[in-house]
Amino acid sequence: APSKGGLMSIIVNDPSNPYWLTEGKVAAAEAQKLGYTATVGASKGDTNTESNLIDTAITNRSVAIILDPANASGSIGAVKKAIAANIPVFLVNAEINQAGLAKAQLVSNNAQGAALGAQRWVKDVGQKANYVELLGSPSDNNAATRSNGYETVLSQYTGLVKVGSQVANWDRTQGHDKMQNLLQAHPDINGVIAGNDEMALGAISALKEAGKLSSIKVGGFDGSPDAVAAIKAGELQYTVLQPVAVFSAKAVDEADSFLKTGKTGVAKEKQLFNCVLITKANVGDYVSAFTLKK
Amino acid sequence: MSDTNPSSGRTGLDRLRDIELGRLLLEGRAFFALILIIAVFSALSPYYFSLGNFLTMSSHVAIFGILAIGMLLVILNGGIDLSVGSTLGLSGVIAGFLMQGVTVTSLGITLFPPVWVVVILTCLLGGLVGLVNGVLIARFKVPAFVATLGVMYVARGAALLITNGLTYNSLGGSPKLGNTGFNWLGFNHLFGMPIGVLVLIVVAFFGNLVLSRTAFGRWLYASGGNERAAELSGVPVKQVQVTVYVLSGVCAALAGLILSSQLTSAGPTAGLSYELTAIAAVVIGGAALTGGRGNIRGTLLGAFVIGFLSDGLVIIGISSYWQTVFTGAVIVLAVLLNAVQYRRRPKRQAGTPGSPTPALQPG
Amino acid sequence: MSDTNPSSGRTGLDRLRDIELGRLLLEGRAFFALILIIAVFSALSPYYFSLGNFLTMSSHVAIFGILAIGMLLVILNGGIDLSVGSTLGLSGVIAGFLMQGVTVTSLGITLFPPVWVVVILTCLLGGLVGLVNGVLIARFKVPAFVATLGVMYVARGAALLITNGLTYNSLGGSPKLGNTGFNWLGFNHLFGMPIGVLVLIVVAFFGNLVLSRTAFGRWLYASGGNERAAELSGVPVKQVQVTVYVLSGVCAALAGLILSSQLTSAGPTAGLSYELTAIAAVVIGGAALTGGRGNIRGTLLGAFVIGFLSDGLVIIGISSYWQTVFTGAVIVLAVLLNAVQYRRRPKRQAGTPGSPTPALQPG
Amino acid sequence: MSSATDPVIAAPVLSAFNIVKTYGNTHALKGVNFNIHRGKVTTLFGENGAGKSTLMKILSGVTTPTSGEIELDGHRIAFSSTVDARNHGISIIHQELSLAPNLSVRDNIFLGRELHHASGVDFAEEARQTRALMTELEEDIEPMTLVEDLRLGQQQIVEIARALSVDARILIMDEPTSALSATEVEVLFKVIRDLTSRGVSIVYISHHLEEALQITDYAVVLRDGAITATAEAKNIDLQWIVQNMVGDHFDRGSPPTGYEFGEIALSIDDVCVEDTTKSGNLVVDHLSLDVRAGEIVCIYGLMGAGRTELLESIAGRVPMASGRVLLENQPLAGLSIAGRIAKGLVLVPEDRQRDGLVQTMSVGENLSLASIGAFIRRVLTSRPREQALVDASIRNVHIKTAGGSAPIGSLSGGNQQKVVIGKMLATNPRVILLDEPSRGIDVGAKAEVFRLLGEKAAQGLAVIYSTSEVQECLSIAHRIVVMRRGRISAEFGPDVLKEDIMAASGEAVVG
Ligand SMILES: Nc1ncnc2c1ncn2[C@@H]1O[C@H](COP(=O)(O)OP(=O)(O)OP(=O)(O)O)[C@@H](O)[C@H]1O
Ligand SMILES: Nc1ncnc2c1ncn2[C@@H]1O[C@H](COP(=O)(O)OP(=O)(O)OP(=O)(O)O)[C@@H](O)[C@H]1O
Ligand SMILES: O[C@@H]1[C@H](O)[C@H](O)CO[C@H]1O
Ligand SMILES: [Mg+2]
Ligand SMILES: [Mg+2]
Repeated sequence: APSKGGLMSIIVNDPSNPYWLTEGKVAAAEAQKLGYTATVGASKGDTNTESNLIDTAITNRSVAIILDPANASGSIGAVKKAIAANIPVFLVNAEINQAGLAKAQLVSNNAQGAALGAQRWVKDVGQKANYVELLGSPSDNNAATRSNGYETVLSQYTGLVKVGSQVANWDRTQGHDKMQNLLQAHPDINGVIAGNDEMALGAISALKEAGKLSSIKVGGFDGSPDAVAAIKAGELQYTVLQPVAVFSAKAVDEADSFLKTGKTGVAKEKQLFNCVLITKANVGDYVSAFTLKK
Repeated sequence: MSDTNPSSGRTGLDRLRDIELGRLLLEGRAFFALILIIAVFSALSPYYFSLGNFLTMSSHVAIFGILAIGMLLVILNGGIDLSVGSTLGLSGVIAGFLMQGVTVTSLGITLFPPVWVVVILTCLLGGLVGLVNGVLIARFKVPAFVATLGVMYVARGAALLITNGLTYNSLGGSPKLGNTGFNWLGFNHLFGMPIGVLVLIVVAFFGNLVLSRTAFGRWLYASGGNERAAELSGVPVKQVQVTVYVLSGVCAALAGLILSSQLTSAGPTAGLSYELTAIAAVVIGGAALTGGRGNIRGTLLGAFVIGFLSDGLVIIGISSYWQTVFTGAVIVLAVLLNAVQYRRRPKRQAGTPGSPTPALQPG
Repeated sequence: MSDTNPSSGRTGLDRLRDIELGRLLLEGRAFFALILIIAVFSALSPYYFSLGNFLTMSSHVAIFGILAIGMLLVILNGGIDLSVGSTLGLSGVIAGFLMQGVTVTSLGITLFPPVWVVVILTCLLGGLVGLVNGVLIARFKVPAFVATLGVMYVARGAALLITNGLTYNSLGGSPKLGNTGFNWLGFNHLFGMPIGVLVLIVVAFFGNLVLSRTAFGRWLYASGGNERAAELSGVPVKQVQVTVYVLSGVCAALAGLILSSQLTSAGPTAGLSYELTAIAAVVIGGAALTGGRGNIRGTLLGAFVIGFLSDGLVIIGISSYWQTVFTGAVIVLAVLLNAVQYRRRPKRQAGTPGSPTPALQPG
Repeated sequence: MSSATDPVIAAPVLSAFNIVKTYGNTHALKGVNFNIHRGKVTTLFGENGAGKSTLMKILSGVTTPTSGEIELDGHRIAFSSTVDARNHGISIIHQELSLAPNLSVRDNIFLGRELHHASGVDFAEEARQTRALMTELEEDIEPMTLVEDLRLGQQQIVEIARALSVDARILIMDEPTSALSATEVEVLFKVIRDLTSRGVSIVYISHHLEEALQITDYAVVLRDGAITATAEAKNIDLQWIVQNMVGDHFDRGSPPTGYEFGEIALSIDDVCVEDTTKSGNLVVDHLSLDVRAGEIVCIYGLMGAGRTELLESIAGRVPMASGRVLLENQPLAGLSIAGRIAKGLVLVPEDRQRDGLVQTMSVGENLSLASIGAFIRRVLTSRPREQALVDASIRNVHIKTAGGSAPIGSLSGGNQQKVVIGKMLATNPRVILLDEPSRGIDVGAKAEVFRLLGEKAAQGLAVIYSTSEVQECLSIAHRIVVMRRGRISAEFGPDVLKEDIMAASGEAVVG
């Protein structure tokens, strides 16, 4: 039976990645806490599936849509469609390339996070090293933002030479295989910097297999539970926690506020949430998935 | 032409009635599955059973339905086309590229082709991809599975290279440039129907006409049923083979156009793995992967079964994991039901399946 | 019986020599493609041509090679198995699940099965998935493409449901629990070879033995070549059919075990679309999708061609888009070469294709 | 023996000169001169593999000759395709049925040469013409019936109808009657006479020599890719044909004697088999039959008498509705085909291409397929043992082949049939069932097959074979059983008259 508040449709990318899984779970829990029913759909990165899910949300008379857009450009049409049906849309995690459509866009500050990670990475690896980079899916703006952020920091050190980079599509298996290939071409590297934790973890298993994990340091991004475990085990140097649990809940709160008052309660549409570094030092504060004790 | 000769003997008439009945039962079964799906979801959700939702779901079905009709032609020929998903993506990208304006560097000007030109060029491109498939298969004897698998990768790679992985966004055109109207295709309704659905209806209508009323249709069924016999009868089997892949490519391009106009954007990864859904629709619709059997009506039913099921699962809010499980189960179950039907009447195994000769279809 | 009857005439001997030569040329061709790939990339990158790199690339090939050997059995039977990628993912997940310890709630204890038990249970699971495929296909006459497509979705959904989308991470076990050794499978070397490669060699060796020297192998070739004739000759065609799918499932499970031990983690999306690569390897290796023709040696060559190419592209640092294009092009080209070969000698079309009959293979 | 110099021949409508056709190392035709006589029936006789079909394929545009020339009405011509030949008025009924099973009779007849009217294909006119053709051929087949729903004989009628519908000047019939009943053959002959009276020239090919002689005007004998004799039919007899075909006198054989039959090897007891298309209809209707070791029984019947169903149900291929079968007193119920083979009961199926041979395997692998157990050591096959078994089979059934590893497709039809028989004999059976073992094979091969069966029977094998040729009942069978509508309508000894057998089968005596 539909609850008083109505239905909130939450659309995430692909819940087979723990990051998006958490995003959906947290948002759904928050919505239920506030008296809504919630469904979590998955676009799996396909804009057509996403568009169909929006249609379904319209059919289902959703009161609001919480959306992790599949594509910065490609998701604009779907957002417009929801708005045309008078359903407010709140974007989380990724942005779209057009302002003024969504009521709010809540994303992690990827540039800040990347800078944070890169600075830490230099501390771990040192200022003179050969290194390689693993990149996320090119269709995701975050991939480029993080890579640029890394570049901005690391290029300041003349002793740091990027000898190779590969797209591993945010994926662990690809991270593993591409790392192995990179190792063949560049056996002399000292560091790996990855666009997310999954790829970093893939790289770690390849390094372990090659017996080189002790001499090559790896940095990640996301703050996933697996990455935290790897930090504890001393295999991963650090990860950059994206406050996905925070902004997912916040997006629902803003939606709730908008439905009740007509205002999100936040002045700006685009809200950046700063990332937090997790290292061996503060790993104990990690209390649940993507959540660090304050 | 589908009525029997009144002067013919009893046995002839009886057999025809038998066939007719078998066919109706079988299609009735796919139809029954569809009714069941509608009934179940209507009971589970107050929003499922409404004209609005049916139109929305139909516009989702349109994409797969158009792909599936192209796929049906290929499957009738005894082939398979794994490249349709990629062709869909590539077509959308090409349409997006053209809508952004083509800069002719030598003249230093940028041309903005009007929408109808974009549509035609995109369909031509789809046909071209199909032609590559067709030539590889008919002339170079590369097995269809392999040729279209290779083309699938190449077309996807091409789409990625053209856009450099990015998505074209402003497909709306501008009145100043005289190239508006693209989004109209995806957003508007005619006679209360989404344009995509209308395109599906038109494609299905002409597809059915071609299959049941033209020499080409007969040639297609014949070369799928017994290629050697068709060839000995003077059927240009190679041309038929090439043509079905070209048509499948054009259908994929059409689907790509509709999809990108619906989304008002065109990305290089659109249509990933849609070929599997299209094949599933054709097979649920009673066509045989061995060729020669199948028809448009069944294929449409198959597409609606898949589309109405997956949208229904979303509407009732089932988890995406379970959606995956259900999709697989329905594909197997739908075909299993057909199989059970065949088992009971093994002699007719070849006879009934969905799609008797084109002549038995209502024109 | 591969040598000729000494009393037979010249023509007979000539023909046999011809066949032998044709076969060598053909396999020589796939082999040649491999050599070409190695030569080109060695020229382009100083790192490609080294024992270390070959071993690394071989360990990547191992996953696809093992899948491809299972796929070969299915294809020899005239079938296809689209579910292997999902089965690989599901197997990894099950292995991961077992390694985490199984809590028996009624007893309130958690059991940690040793690695060998995990390996066996996982292979059993893979076999079970294959059994479902086999029964659907052999008993319920569901076309292989459809049955395995459905099972592909169901198995993937099951893997997602089991892990709830998460990835099992700590597969290392602990000495305390007596279940260490899992990572050893993926990490260690024996006789200088990665374990994955050794497993591939063992699977290939036994696969070849089964195909060329056992009754089952003969039955498989016969039922793939002409099921009705095989059945009337006393071949238990249904059992053979079920068995190939079971074996394919077991191969997928083995590949899943190796992959997750290499990654020291098991996620539910592992193996997505690997079935296409496996099929491509089998076909590049000269097997016919119509059944009855193909062998292990060719399939291995096919797997190496694909693996050495894609790793080479990565090593020389080509963009991932171009990698996609090249993969597609090589699939088509490799098979095109075979096709050209057939065309030049149309009479031999039936005779030579890569994979003569088992009796012609060296044991 | 160039036909151009033959005095009886005047103004051929088509002449072929020095036609050579080679397939790799096979010389199918070695310089053949062949004439088609205007308004006459020219019959081509020859053993399996003599090159008859190859010659006809060349004359009808299916294949091109390696060398040689064709003249049509005195003009040099070369056909580029079957359509080209058809446009020149040449139509052919292929030896192998070439119909699309998934299409209707009408669609098959007009496939590739559709009748058009303003708004596309004129289906009504096509159906009308189809009906007219069926009336001419006296068959009750609806134009819209799917070809796959027809029995083999009816399919052959459709094939004939299609060739007739072309209004050809030259009509080539390559074994048009192999699946026809006697009545249907009679109708066909009537049609042929009608056609020749209208000036149509016919080329006729058949292994039913006597039957063919009834319709022949000119006989041409082809042997080993060369013409060995031509003559006017009125001047020759069966003996002449056979002699020219096989080169020497041959004997159809006689029932083997000089030994006592053994115990009852196969006992068929009250067996019923249902028609798979119409439930309730019995194709085999409470049939009982005992066969002793060493005995040869021939089952004669018309098309559709139920012989195939009877034999296939005994072999375990199709289920029995009721009744039981005992092999050496042991019931077979519940045993699979493989189980029955292991117990010593084997079937040589009717359609060797579809049910007998694995085309992707070599001659040797086909021969050894049913007896793999015999050359397994522990778990692996033993090559020397398999080689020995294959060599022995090739010797025993006299297969002409380059060796065990030759592709099966390299053998002629008769030799392929011997491979199927050899495969089943290699299992050392107690009872062998052969469904029309002589279908489509030449007299020489037939004689060899029957001689072989006679030898095996003398060693204690029980042999049951079915045939549609009366003459073949009167060769080696000790007993002739006539089947009619699923029942045994009569049993005869070897000395019976042909006419009695045919009368019992319900067949009008032809000629
Ligand atoms: N496509 C082919 N490829 C190779 N050899 C062939 C081919 N067609 C025919 N032959 C060979 O040519 C010879 C003549 O065959 P053909 O079919 O003309 O004989 P036929 O007289 O029609 O025999 P049958 O009475 O069995 O029909 C045979 O040795 C046959 O094996
Ligand atoms: N394809 C078919 N469609 C419909 N009925 C068939 C078909 N094949 C056989 N029958 C029916 O099955 C019965 C037995 O036919 P079948 O041809 O097997 O007998 P047969 O004595 O073995 O004749 P033959 O072997 O000469 O064809 C007949 O009633 C026939 O009409
Ligand atoms: O920000 C997210 C996470 O990094 C995830 O791991 C992959 O997709 C990105 O968009
Ligand atoms: Mg012939
Ligand atoms: Mg029969």
